[in-house]
Amino acid sequence: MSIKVLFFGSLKEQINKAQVLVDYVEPLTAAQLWQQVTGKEAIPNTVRVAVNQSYSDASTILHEGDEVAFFPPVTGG
Amino acid sequence: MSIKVLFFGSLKEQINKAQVLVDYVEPLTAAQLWQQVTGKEAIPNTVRVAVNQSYSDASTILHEGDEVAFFPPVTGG
Amino acid sequence: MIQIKLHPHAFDPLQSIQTFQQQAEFRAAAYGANAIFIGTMRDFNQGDDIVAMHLEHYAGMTERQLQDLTEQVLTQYPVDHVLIEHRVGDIVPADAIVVVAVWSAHRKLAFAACRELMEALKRDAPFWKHEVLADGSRRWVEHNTAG
Amino acid sequence: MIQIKLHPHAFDPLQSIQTFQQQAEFRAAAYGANAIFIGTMRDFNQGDDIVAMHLEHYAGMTERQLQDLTEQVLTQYPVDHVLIEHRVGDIVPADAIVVVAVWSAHRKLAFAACRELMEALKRDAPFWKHEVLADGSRRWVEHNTAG
Repeated sequence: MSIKVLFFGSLKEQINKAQVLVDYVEPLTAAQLWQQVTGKEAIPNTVRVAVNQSYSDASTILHEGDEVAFFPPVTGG
Repeated sequence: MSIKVLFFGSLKEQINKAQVLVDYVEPLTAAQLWQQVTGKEAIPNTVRVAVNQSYSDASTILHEGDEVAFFPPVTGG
Repeated sequence: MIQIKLHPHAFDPLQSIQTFQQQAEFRAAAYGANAIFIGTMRDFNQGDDIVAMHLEHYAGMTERQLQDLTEQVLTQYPVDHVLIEHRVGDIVPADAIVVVAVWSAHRKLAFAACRELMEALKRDAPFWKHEVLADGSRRWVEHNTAG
Repeated sequence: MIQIKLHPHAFDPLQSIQTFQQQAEFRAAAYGANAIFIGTMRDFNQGDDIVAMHLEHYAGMTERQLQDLTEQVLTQYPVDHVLIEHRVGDIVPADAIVVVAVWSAHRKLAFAACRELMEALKRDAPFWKHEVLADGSRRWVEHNTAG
């Protein structure tokens, strides 16, 4: 089983990835997933985290099959 | 020359007049006009005064040809 | 632009807004933010069923007062355009009573101007509502609530 | 009713409101107060001419988040109906981006709910604007201003 990771907006261009599948190895937090996928240290303050399409945070424990998204401040409306 | 006096809303019904023409005798304030036309003492706090279609008050000095209106709180919108 | 209009017959406020936007002076890509308030006649008030209403107004002063209060609000909330239309005469529930629409480059300003215009209209525009209740009796609405 | 819709193509927000009001559940004589905000694409931003824009969104989360933030706002501002429609994809200046419309018996509540919904949408709904400038360069809009 794996975890689907999505990037949006300017972050998608910085990371140069829109979507990645990573193998799930428990226990795994959103912060650890970010390090694993981006090679960067902590999640920047401006980056928002969503797990299964709901706002979440860096310390959230992930599970098999989760969809995790990282994105910059939203600019709709 | 005369002054045109108008009443609106519930006040029109209480006074039982919509429009009156009164002879102008200077000097005349809106408060004196009110007494003359209605037979009542002071203008009640809730009654608003307009002179020549602009909000005014009891102490306003009137002139020949003025249009003076007395009305209750407005309820538009 | 400031555009003020009284309607002696039923009007469609959405149509009024669309017509306003079709004018040559209206440059749609300039504004970004459009705040609108539409007031409609309800079929109840203060616990009673209302079947009809007469909207009395002070002809002449009404137009002048709406213009004055709009200019006053614009000194504090300088939006680009203001449209105000208000019904007068005999109306029935679900009829539109008033539309206030403003256009600005800025959302905060648009919201604030629209709300202030409605408050000023409710407080100072010389209209009086005379309600007809379900039992045929009539009564004057005594005062507007602050918004 | 809470009605939320994303538009992949140009839409007319006034038509959306009219269509909303034609539903069986919509009883026009019940509300009295209808507050609306319409956001439109401007042809300028931060001093530059903007010729086009791509509105990226997180499909799935967007709809869910708009529903969640609406339910959240309704706990504090219990209006009767909420309509939210938002454009996605490639847009040009003067195109409608968003409409938020609320209906209530009370003017103050309608204004407040409309404003709060717009603020919540601007803060939390997962959309990202990618602007195309007059010289052909592109840039992401970095953040929304608080309203």
